[in-house]
Amino acid sequence: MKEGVKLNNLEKLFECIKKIAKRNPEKILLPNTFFIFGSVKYDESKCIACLTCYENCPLGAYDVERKFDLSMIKKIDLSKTYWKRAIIYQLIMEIAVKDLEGYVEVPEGLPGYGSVKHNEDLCISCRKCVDLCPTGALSFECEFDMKKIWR
Amino acid sequence: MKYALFLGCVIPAKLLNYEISTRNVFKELGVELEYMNDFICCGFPFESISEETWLRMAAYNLAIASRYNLDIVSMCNGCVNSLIHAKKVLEEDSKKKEEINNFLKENFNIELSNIPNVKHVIHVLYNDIGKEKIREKVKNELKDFRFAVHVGCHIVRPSTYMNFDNPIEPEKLDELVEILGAESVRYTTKYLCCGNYARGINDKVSIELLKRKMEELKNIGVDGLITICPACYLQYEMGQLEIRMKEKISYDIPVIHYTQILGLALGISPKELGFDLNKIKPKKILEKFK
Amino acid sequence: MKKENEELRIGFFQCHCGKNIGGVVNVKEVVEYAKKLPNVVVAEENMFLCSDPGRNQIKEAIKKYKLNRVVTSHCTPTLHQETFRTVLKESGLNPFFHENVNTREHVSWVHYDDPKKATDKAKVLVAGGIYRVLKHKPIETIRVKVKKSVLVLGGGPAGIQAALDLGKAGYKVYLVDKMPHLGGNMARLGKVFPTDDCPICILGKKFHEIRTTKEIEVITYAELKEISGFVGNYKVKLIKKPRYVDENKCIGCLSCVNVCPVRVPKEWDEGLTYRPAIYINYPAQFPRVPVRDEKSCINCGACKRVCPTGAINFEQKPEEIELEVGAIIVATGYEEWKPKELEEYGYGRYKNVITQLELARMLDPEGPTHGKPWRPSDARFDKRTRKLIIDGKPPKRYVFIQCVGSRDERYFSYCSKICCMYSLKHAKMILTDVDPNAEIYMCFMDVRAAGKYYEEYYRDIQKLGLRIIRGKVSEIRENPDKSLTVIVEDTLLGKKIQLNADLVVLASALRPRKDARELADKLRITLSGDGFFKELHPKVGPVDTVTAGIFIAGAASGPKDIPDSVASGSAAAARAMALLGKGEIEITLNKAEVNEELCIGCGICQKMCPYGAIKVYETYKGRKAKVSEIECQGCGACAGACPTGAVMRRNYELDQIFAQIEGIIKAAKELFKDEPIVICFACKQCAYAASEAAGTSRLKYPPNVFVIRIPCSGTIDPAYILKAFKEGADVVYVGGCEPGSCAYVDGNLKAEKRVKFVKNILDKIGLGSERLEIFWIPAPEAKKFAEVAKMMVERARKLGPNPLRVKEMKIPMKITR
Amino acid sequence: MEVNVLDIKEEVKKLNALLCYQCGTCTGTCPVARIDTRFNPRRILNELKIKGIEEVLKMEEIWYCIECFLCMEKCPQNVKITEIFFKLYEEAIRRGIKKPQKYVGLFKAIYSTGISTGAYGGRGEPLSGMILKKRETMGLPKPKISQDAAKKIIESTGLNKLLG
Repeated sequence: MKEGVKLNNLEKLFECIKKIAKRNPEKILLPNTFFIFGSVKYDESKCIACLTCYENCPLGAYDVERKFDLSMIKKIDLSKTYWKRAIIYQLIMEIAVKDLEGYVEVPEGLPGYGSVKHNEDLCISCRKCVDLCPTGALSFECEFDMKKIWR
Repeated sequence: MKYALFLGCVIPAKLLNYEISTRNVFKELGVELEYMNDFICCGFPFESISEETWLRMAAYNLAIASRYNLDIVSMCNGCVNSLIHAKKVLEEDSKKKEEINNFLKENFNIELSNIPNVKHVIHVLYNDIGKEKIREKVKNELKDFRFAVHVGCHIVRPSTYMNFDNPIEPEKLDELVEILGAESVRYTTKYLCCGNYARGINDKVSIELLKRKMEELKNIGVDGLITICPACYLQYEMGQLEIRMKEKISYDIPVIHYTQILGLALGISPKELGFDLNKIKPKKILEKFK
Repeated sequence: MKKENEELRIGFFQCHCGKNIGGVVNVKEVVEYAKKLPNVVVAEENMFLCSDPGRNQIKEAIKKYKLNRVVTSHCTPTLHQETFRTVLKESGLNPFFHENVNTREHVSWVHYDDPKKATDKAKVLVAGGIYRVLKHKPIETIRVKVKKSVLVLGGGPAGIQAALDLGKAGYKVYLVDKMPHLGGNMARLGKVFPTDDCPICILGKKFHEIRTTKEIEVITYAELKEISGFVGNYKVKLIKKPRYVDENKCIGCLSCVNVCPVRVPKEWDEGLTYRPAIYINYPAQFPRVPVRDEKSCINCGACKRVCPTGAINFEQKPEEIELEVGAIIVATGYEEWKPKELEEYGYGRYKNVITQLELARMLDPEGPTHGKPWRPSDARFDKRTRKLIIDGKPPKRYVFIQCVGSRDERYFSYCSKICCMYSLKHAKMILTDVDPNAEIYMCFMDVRAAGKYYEEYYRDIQKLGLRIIRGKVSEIRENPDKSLTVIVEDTLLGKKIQLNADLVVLASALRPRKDARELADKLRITLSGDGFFKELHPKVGPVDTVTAGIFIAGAASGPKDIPDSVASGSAAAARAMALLGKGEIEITLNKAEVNEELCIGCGICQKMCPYGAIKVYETYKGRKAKVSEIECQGCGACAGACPTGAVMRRNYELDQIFAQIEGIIKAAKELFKDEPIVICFACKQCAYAASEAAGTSRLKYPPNVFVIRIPCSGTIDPAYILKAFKEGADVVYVGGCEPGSCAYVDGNLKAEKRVKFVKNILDKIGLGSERLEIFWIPAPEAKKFAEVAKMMVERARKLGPNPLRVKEMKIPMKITR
Repeated sequence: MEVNVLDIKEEVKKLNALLCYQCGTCTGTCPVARIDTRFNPRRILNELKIKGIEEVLKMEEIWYCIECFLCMEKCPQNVKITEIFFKLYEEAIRRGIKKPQKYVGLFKAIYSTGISTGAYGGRGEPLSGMILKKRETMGLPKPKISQDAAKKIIESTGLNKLLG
């Protein structure tokens, strides 16, 4: 998490909303051009852990998960994934003696395997990660969860 | 061939067998010897403790010798070493030579201009007469004899001025023994110093050096130990007697001057070679030549 | 060139190498076996394939059978791969349509006692080669224009020599020094061994040559800021620090120096003497232009007032200089270590314990006392006259201590090489010029006077009366009169000795410059374990570095004396000329390549590349990686990491390696039925070289180890390993260089991580991580290679066959426990 | 132990004493050192270099050399080891540090008779009447020795004062 980032304005805004709004846990749909509010959706099966989002997030809202989900391989449609990734997944499936389950630890400093974790509390919905994500594992949904304000 | 004989100290007093055998051998080989008179000690004993005394004494002898206009020959390794060294020093250092000359002139009214050559008996035999000529003159081949050879240190070292043979493992005396038909035995302690010079300073070393050689020679069995140096000869002969007396160990290795066996080979009688003066009798030899 | 759907026609050629291969391997059998392999049109043998008749045989076969792929089986590719690539080139084929099978170092030389198995192994390797060559693609060469100019960093003897050699050959040279003048450490030495001439006289001549060589541009008081570009076309930015004196206007009268009222310790004299705020270091310095030390200046303006030409300008600002050069020579030299950490000698605590460099300054005939040494405890600075006052007797007894910090595992494990000689030189200077009755004790462990005229020099000094004591000083104590008591064991006498000394002089280690790491990072070159710049090869590439076009000279790559420094300066200059002489360089694109169709612009390859040769750019098709083929060194670290398979290392592409694995294992399953199959991926820099060495020294290991050559262990792709297991390999291992010695910076560490990851997967999927291993096998360690091979075969036997292979095996493998 | 440093004499320097690099060839080849480990020429040279001549002159071991010149012949640095010992002897006697019995015996014989008949341990018979008689019977001439010359020479260098 990046230190020293203070979101005074955003907090003030939340305070204002709290004051005027009824306590309503519903989601609000927003227009596509609207920033600040909105949420990032993460699809682990598409992620190649290139860490572009982690490195480029201005607020440090991403954490690296050095774990590779084996069971994911079964779920992925190999014909639609990337060429070499498909080869590797295929090979793993072929040589596996046991059922593909559980997580495999990824050594530190090895990009390409594993996943990231998005911390919604820190996110300011700048969409930089979504724009930079090369695989489409991150997508942006133009809806705002009002719960966030009361959390 | 004629030489001025520098007798030295020990030989005229103690090693008459060496002197007489050399005289007779040289006569046989047609070498004339003229006894040098008015000589003194060559200075060798003082070389190590007073360079100046040594040099003056050696120079005195050289100056006396130069009167004879002959090359000097000596039977003693020490004398030869001392005189050759002095000759070298004086020839290389003209200032020193002048100084010494002044001293000699002042005190003894003699002068050194042409320094005579200094030779050992073995130099004369090996270089001047030559192996071939000796070989020709051999009348009695010394077949079946096994001799151990001990050359001595000072005839070959320091090689910077002695310049005669291989300084570490000399071999010319072996050659001279072998042309007489005898065998020169190769043995481990062949190049070991006789130890004479440790006498009076470190007797233990002297005796030990002697014993090592004698033990080996006793084991391999030889008819005699051949030397060309009075110091080595005395060390081996007297040393054996001393050990026999003190420690009751007898090696009974006859010590023989090279000129003595050379004389035998040339057909000179043992009597004329002074064999009766050898304190450890070379029985095998004497029996054969009786 | 390959046309679409062109029929692939392979020619196979087996060499006998006299009796080397033919004496063990049944060549006829191998040739017959090759004939049955797919697409093989012709299989032939030759006694000496590399000879003229051998090469002609290949050429004729290419013509006769219209071959478009060639596989040759002979010695290691290191030796003759280029030979046969040239044969293909001469026959009009792309040289990369060739594959080399190593049946000498890997077969006949190591399995000489088992001709049957050796022949089988040869067949397996040939199968791998033939399957692989089917997937080969052409690789082109390109020509790049280069700048005929060279940047020389460092103006010591090595840098000066390099600059002069290049300048006189007509190359534009920028000779840069971070000091305000040229000369380096050499200018501080007073006299230099073994000829005992004064360095200033030698340097003076060199400075004159530099002045008269138009091609050389001297830039002093400047440092490297940044560098970009690639071999032949580097763009360099320098920062020229302000010296506050206009170099063009200054006439070197030194009026300013004489008038300055400030005195501060003089760095050039190691703080033993004092200098003004505007100063020169030594009278003969080049350029003879003073420099103003802004920090100590009190801004009184006296210098400005006396300057006859108005050269002094307090307003000068740092200046940035941009240069374009074809090559760079790094000759930044060394520093003397200040042995403060070495408590037992009290340097820094006891005033009269000094280093040899400090003594050199005292003994410099141009120094403050014209070469008369003094005890620092007797010196004081007189504020009124602003002069150094030395009251006390000159030192009489000196103790020199050798190997201070050098050959010391706590500090610098290497030998500093020149300390013995300079200590001897200083002893000689004292005994001849200062005081013939001085008592100088030199406490040493070995005197290493290896060099032309050096032993003679050593003898000369011994004759002068230098007392040498074999033993390392263990303790120094200061007495009330500031003299010192030195305690040393004379190891030759076996006695402890106590010496009294007026001055203790430490022959302190030479260390790399403090900024070496920073400079290395900027230049993208590597440091060796001792912190000096690392040469490409200690024997056959002593002035080259891992980055093409950057050379090292002088003590920057390790302690060197002046003759060696000058020689290495010339060597570096010659290497630069060889590179730039033709005005253009030819580059074979046997490097990384990006398939834009597959690239998603994730940037992983960019992170992997140690050379910054691959970068992601915004294009109209989106974000795509692009390889700068000139900067790329071909390690393949990017290819191994690319998640999509877009980046490939040419000639080591995924399908090529896959084909080789398939070929080897298919054949091995047939020929090594009851034996484990072990696949080794060997980095060609180390593990493969070790396998060659194992062959050369005839070290036996089991024949069922099959080596696949890769450019760097960093090329290893998880897919390679998984593929090998898929095909039926029982054990797989990777051979890389020792950490810190990778030719491509850290490819081995990248490989280690990938291997660890795959091991984790193997554990999870039930195959077991013991089946995969990574080893560090340095090139000279033939024995280790053989031992690892033996060990892995043993392990394979213990673990039993790969589950995928069990079904195919009629008889189960022997399991030894 | 405080080291007493004195100038190494110029003569010793000339004999390359300072060039010794302590290889140990001399000690290895020395026949005395084989038997008596107290005698170690290498060590003596080292002490000479480090401590100076004064200390070395006091050492009893220096007198053990038997002057065989083997070490000098084999020395790789051309150190004139045996001759260095000679210089040490000369100096020790000159300074009156030691009066070695061996040399005293030799000196006495030469001083009084002009020759030394005592090469064997310093105890020899003089050229006595008995020997002269024997020589005569063997037909050997009587050696003519100028006794005074030896005396004169010894007195000229003052050796008689040192050893007498």
